Amino acid sequence: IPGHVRAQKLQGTPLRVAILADMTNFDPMQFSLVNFHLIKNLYDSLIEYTADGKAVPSLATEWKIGEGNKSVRVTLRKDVLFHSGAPLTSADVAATLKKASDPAKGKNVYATMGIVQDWTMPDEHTIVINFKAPVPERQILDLLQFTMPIEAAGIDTVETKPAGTGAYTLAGRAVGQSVTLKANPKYWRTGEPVSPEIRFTVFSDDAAASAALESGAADIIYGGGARSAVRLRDAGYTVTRGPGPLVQVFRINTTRPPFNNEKFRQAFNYLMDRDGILRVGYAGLGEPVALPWAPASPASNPAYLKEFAYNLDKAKALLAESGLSKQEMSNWKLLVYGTDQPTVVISQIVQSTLAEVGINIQLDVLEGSEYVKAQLAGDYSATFGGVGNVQKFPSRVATNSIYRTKDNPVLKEPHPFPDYVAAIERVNSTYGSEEKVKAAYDHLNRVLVTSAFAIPTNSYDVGLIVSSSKLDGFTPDMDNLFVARTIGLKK
Amino acid sequence: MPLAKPVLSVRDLTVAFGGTGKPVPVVRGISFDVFANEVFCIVGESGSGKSVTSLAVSGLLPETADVSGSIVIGDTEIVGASAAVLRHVRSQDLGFIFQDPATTLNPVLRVGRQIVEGEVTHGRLRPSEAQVRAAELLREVDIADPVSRAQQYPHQFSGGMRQRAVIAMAMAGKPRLIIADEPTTALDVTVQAQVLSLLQRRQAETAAAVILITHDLGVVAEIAHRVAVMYAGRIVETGTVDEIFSSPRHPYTRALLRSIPRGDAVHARLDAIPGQPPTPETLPAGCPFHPRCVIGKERGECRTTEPLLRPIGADQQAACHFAEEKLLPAEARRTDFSGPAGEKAGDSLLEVDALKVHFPVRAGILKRVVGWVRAVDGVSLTVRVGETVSLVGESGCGKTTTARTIMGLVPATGGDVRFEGRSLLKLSSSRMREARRQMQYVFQDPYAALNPVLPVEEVVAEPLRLHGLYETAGGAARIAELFEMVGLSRRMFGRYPSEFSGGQRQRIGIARALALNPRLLILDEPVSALDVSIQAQVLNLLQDLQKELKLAYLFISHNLSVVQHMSDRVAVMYLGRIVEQAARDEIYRTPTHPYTQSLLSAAPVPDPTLGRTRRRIILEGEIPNPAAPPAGCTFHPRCFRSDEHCRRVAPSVVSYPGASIYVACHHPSDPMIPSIVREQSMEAGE
Amino acid sequence: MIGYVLRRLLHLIPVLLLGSAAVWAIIYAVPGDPVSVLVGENATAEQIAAATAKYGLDRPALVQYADWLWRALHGDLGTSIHASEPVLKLILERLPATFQLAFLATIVALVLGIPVAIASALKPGSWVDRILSLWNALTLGVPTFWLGILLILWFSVEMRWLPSASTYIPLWEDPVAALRSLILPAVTLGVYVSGVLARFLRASLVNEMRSDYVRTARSKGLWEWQVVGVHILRNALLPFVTIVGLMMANFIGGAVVTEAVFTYPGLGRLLIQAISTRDYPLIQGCIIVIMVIYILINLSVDVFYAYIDPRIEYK
Amino acid sequence: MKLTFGKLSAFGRALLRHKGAAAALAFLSVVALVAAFADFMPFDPFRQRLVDALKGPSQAHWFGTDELGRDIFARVVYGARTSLTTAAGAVAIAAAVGVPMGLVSGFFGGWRDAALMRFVDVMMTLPAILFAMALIAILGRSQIAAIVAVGITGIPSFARITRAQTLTLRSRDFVVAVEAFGGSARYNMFRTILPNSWSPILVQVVVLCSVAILLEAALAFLGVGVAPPTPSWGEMLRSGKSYLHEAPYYAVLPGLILTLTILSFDALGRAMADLLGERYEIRKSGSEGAA
Ligand SMILES: Nc1ncnc2c1ncn2[C@@H]1O[C@H](COP(=O)(O)OP(=O)(O)OP(=O)(O)O)[C@@H](O)[C@H]1O
Ligand SMILES: Nc1ncnc2c1ncn2[C@@H]1O[C@H](COP(=O)(O)OP(=O)(O)OP(=O)(O)O)[C@@H](O)[C@H]1O
Ligand SMILES: [Mg+2]
Ligand SMILES: [Mg+2]
Repeated sequence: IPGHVRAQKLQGTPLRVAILADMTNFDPMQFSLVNFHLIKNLYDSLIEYTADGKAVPSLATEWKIGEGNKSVRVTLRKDVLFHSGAPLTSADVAATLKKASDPAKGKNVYATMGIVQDWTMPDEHTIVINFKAPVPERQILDLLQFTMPIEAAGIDTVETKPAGTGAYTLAGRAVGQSVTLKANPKYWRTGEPVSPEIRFTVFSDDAAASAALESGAADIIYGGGARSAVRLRDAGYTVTRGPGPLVQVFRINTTRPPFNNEKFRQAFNYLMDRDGILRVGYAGLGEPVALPWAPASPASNPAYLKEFAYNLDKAKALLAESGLSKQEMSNWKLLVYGTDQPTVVISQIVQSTLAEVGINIQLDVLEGSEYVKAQLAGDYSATFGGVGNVQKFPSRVATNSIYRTKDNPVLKEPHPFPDYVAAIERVNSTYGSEEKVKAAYDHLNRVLVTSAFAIPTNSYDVGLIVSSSKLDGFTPDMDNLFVARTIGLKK
Repeated sequence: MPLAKPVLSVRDLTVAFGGTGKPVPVVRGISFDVFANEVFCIVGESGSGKSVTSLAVSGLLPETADVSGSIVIGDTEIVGASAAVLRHVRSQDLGFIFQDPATTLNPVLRVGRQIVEGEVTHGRLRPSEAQVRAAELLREVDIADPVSRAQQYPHQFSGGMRQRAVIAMAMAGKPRLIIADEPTTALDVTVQAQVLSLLQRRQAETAAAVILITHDLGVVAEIAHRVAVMYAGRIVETGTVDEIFSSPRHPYTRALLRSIPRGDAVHARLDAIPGQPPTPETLPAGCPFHPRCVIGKERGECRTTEPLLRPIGADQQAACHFAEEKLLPAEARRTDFSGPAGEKAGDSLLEVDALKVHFPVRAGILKRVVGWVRAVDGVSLTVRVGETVSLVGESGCGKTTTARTIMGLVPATGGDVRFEGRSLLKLSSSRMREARRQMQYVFQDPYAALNPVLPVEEVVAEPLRLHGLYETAGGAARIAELFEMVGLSRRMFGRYPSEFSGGQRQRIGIARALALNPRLLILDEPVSALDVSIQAQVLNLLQDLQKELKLAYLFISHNLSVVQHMSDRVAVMYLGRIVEQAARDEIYRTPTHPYTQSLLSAAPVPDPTLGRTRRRIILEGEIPNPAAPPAGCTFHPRCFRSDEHCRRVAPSVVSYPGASIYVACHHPSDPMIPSIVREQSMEAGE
Repeated sequence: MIGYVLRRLLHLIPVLLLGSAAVWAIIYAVPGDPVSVLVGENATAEQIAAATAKYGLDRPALVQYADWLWRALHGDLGTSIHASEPVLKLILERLPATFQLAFLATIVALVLGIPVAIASALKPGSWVDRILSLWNALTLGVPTFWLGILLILWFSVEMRWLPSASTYIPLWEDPVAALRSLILPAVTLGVYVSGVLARFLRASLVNEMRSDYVRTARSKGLWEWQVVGVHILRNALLPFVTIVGLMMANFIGGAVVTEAVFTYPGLGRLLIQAISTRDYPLIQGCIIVIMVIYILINLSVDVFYAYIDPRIEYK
Repeated sequence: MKLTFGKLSAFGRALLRHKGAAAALAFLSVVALVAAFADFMPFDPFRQRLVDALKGPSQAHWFGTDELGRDIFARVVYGARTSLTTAAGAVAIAAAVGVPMGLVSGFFGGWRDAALMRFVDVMMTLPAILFAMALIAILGRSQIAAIVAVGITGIPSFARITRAQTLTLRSRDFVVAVEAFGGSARYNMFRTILPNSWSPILVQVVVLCSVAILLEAALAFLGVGVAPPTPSWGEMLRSGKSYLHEAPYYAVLPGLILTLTILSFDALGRAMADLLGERYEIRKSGSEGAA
């Protein structure tokens, strides 16, 4: 249902949104949890995905993939204005692409830009992007969906001053406390935004945000934890889950013993009590998975979940096959992100499971930046960490450190799993026939469970929305960003 | 007097402290009356129940006290009275003066306000008139500039002024009864003289009855009309002051009088009372004094029956079974004692030469030195082998500092200290350790001088161990020998200092000082913390030891009688300097320096007859701050002989040919002409 | 007096220098750095290097400290790496919240502490004293986080009267909402401190009651309320002022645990966040500010003390 | 009362007669014994049964189970071990460093004293808990780190108390006496002053035990104490706090045991201070506890 149709059933109201961390900048390319709540309200992307992964127009009215999948021709809407009042032109998109391809400024889009050779601007509202090699369609769409035009003039200051076309404009900010957005009066979507103002208030934790919602001090919690969401749902609040979850992955550093032993690693496919992990760690909000894909991903395959169900006997058999002694098997530590309560809990579950098969390990709990640093440097034997982009083109998973095919900080150079590198390559270069594509995906999946350097356990929600039942009109976003423009009071 | 109705009448007063165990009586059935216009003194050794009696009279005892008997002030019964009645009595009829003027005033309230607070509370004074009245009261107690003084806080007053303020406060409501509990014990002799004469004057002016509590028989003789002697919670003897001093009937009173050193018997050994006063918990059966009594010791009656107070003379009463018994003449019981004499002095042992000790005064942002406390400012002394040299002076004049500097405990600022001809000040620390063996120190406070966590045996052995001589000296045998020397038993070895009485501790301190076989003992007020009876024991011990071991003493004291008793030579110190130095008899017979004269005249003499006849010089003011000593002669602001010259020029030391006197004064009285002041006392004493 | 204040202010210098140097040393000893959190987990090596250079973190530690010190001397505490805002601004935004909590907690502590102390000191050893001592021990022994949890359980979860988490609402903007939000943390902190205060005040009251001047006051026939109210209380309250000041000073950075229980946005929490993100300038700034406030409060207390206690003359 | 070796047993008897102290000692002994012999008891603090997660107190699980289905009672028992050993280690460190520091600075004064006082100033101006957090950040989360961090924050209190004690004793006649007999500074500090300072130090040891337990729990509550799955009371309160709605007993029961332990140490400390005639140091060591 188009937004404006639903909007007729809703009434605008200032929205008070509780968030759990302050934003750090307004750059739409610094795509991280800390500005998830802002990006889609200050910026629009070229195209959008529906919840089931279908591409729909946004700032781009049309996109034509060129011959041999080596280019795409994008036509921009003509009635779009930046917040500054300047019209959107292909030059702005070009400037945006230029920033994205700069390693220092491209931030999270930089990796996606890897496929891009160059671009041309045939006219004010058309831009043609050329690729280095033939690229599968889905990968092209991901790029367009990821591209959120920034006004060329504002590119250098975008970190501190938003320069987008979004449904809301920045009205004010109190650092560490709140950000206020006002409806953009010249927004191009008719009937949107529904609500005239959004006020994001930073709460120091889940409990505080829940308390605010329950006491009526907030209308929406965005990005809260699963457990409190479930509790609030039981108490009559609405919980909205988006199509872009993360997948929790047990990451293994295969360069270190005992994980350089393949059988030993493979045993972990069976050692994950995925249901228990999901229930205890995430209050059951999410799905158990054996592959790093969300249901919306084209590579998703539920059969693997059955095949690699929790099974201590199979695990023991593999452990026995590994030829390692108990001593050798126990000689490592599980790195734990102490700041993130769910991973602390699920790490203990794994620890306990391992104890049952005779492997006694210790947890190495690190906080905050210390953990991130270790994780980025691959300085661990094994650790849990969420993987994003699991709803998009499968090879996007390779932007994540453990899945990276080049410069992998954990697995190091040369990549120890050439099969995996090849499988990603094959996915990246297979296009056209649906069967061929499917086969490439299947191959990748098989390689993943065999090499077993990363054992997915479950998907979980980022950007969970818990709201008062009086509100409606939530637009699901492929990346679970917060989209406010359609939200309003039920009439 | 006895015909009038008493202001205070106490009958069978018993006070016991309960606490948790069984109640311990500390005052055991005492009765006395106090009449208007008289000073009634209660004397007795520490712990005899004097303060408890006085607190009971005013109803100020803590709730743990169990009081019975009767106390009537005017027509009001105090025992069991309600709070309202007590408050009324206190506001109308009672004034109280406590021992320590430093703590009896509330530090955060203005003095004036505190003085008139009671009167204002009871509606006798309108708040608007309070200020004027406070100043008036302060003027009555001779405080200069009373108007502005009334606005000051207690810490801005000197000790003597505080006690005057307390007297003003106690007398503000013109009470019929004033209770003064050791009002001058914390003060110097000169200030004590000021305060006592003030008290006497105010008492006469208001015709109040005064109960004065003291342990100083000199003060009693000086001021009392009637006296009660307390021992172990009882009054053992009471009578007029003359009766008590001239014909004491209770053996305790007699012993007490004989145990104080007196100018008239310097060559006699002191007549100490043996043993310790009993504590309320360990009261002996029968007469509580019998274990220490010369007549009662052996008699069965004394051991079994406690004597009651009974009339002996007209006004005199005593609680002794044998009060009528004539005693041996006092002299006969005194073992003859060749006291210190100038003749025996040998080579000089210790020479102190122009010693100076200055302490920095720091102030300002960077704590810079802004001045110096001239604690010792040019002291010269010589102590010869086997002699006793005394250092006397008011509190704060630098006696302790001098002694500690000689010991090397405080660095000297200037001058020299020579021991057996060798300068001690520039010695290396190991040589200093060596030198110290010859020279030992006995401290004033027997409670603070012994390490409380060591058994006494170890306390005495410590110097030996520190010098690694324990084994050489004979180990435990040597310690036992030392114990014996000071009159203690080796059975006491394992005990800790807290298990000993003050006198015993002082003996332990002396034993420790003797451990290294020193030739010189520096005794810093060795007896001033002790009760008179114990004091006499320790003084005797010191004299015996001196004779036996050929010791030289540097004896520090502010008690002139003790000094007179002990010394060969005396040095009088004032504000860091020695103002007069001479052989004992010369200085006591013919004091030359006005300060010495004042000191001697201010000291109370335990002889009421003499007290009434002698003329006293009462010094004005108190000892100045040694950080800012007066210019010229430092004594001039208090001196009755000072003139313009004294104000400008500091006197140098003069010695008199033919006499042993050194004096630093521009106007000394000629030592060759015996001083009138003292001569009188000598006559009266004989 | 002015000299004294100046001297105390001079004392600030070594303490702050020492403190900031120690903090800097600690920062460099602590593993982890602010950049890793900032660049996110998909960052490449170049991105990390770029960010490190951008914040000047690639310079030698001493140079960084000297640079920080130089700027701090000019009133510039630097810019938060994580929030890209001036550190001072971040801190100043938190301070009102911190002061508000400290203020309310102090009031709670005084209201609970003083009467308890007086009631139990009037008759030491009585049953009133024993009961109050027990209460006192409880206030001191119950950890604030447990007490906070119990309060939340009862007032928020069970009775649903008060919010389980607190936010900062300025008292003057909406006193009711502010009090509703603050009352639980203020009580939690205040109860503990009331125990400290009551114990101290009781001890000093009992001590004063034994003083000679009290006996003197009684001997003048004053009413008991005069003796207690005018004589004893005045003396006992003097040292008490210092303790109250110390406690308030401690609230500034030290209410971390209470802030965590009630998720209250105070200075302590800011610092904890800064520590966990290794936001060096922010850590340094918070600590310096906490130290300065602590010292200033103490100084004010001492000056005030000198003002009310006639015996003290600072030169 | 001055504590001497000779009076140690008398002191012990006096403590046992003191009702509060006796009760506190009894409770602490039970906690200590249970902690010491936990290994011989029939429960396992690590054993998970996810199906039994967050079950209330029952016959099988006296204090209920936590989110991983572990027995909370078992974890409380093992938590006692963490708490007590941390406290003991921390107090040992604090005393071992603080006491000599206080002795030296009080005895010699001058620059040594000035340096110490600056150190104490800095420590005092920074809340202990923040200091401990920073230290743990350096050392990494472990029990050793907790011990060191808590121990260091306790140093100033020992240093201050010993210094004050030294200052008063320094000018006492019996100390001067030793000097007069030629005793060295060292001898005086360690053989004369220290043995006379046992009472305040001992009281402070007990006080600091309660502070250390509190601080350790507070650190764990903030998530920087000993690392999971090691049982720790503070950590249980931290986890339990997020299950207040579903499982209130989870935070309440471990908190109760923690509180009783702290109260016992406090009662013991006060009784000892009473008996020894020492001032009970009220300002603890600035842990928020605490504030
Ligand atoms: N409040 C009290 N509780 C228990 N015992 C007390 C109390 N006050 C005094 N005593 C005891 O009563 C006895 C008499 O004490 P009191 O103070 O009357 O002696 P004193 O003659 O005034 O001695 P001093 O010359 O030392 O002042 C002492 O043994 C003392 O220990
Ligand atoms: N360490 C010091 N620093 C500064 N001033 C000092 C020091 N020791 C003593 N004084 C001062 O030196 C002066 C002399 O003190 P000292 O103790 O020698 O007097 P005293 O004659 O022994 O007095 P008392 O009879 O009271 O024992 C006093 O004013 C005292 O305050
Ligand atoms: Mg007395
Ligand atoms: Mg002296």
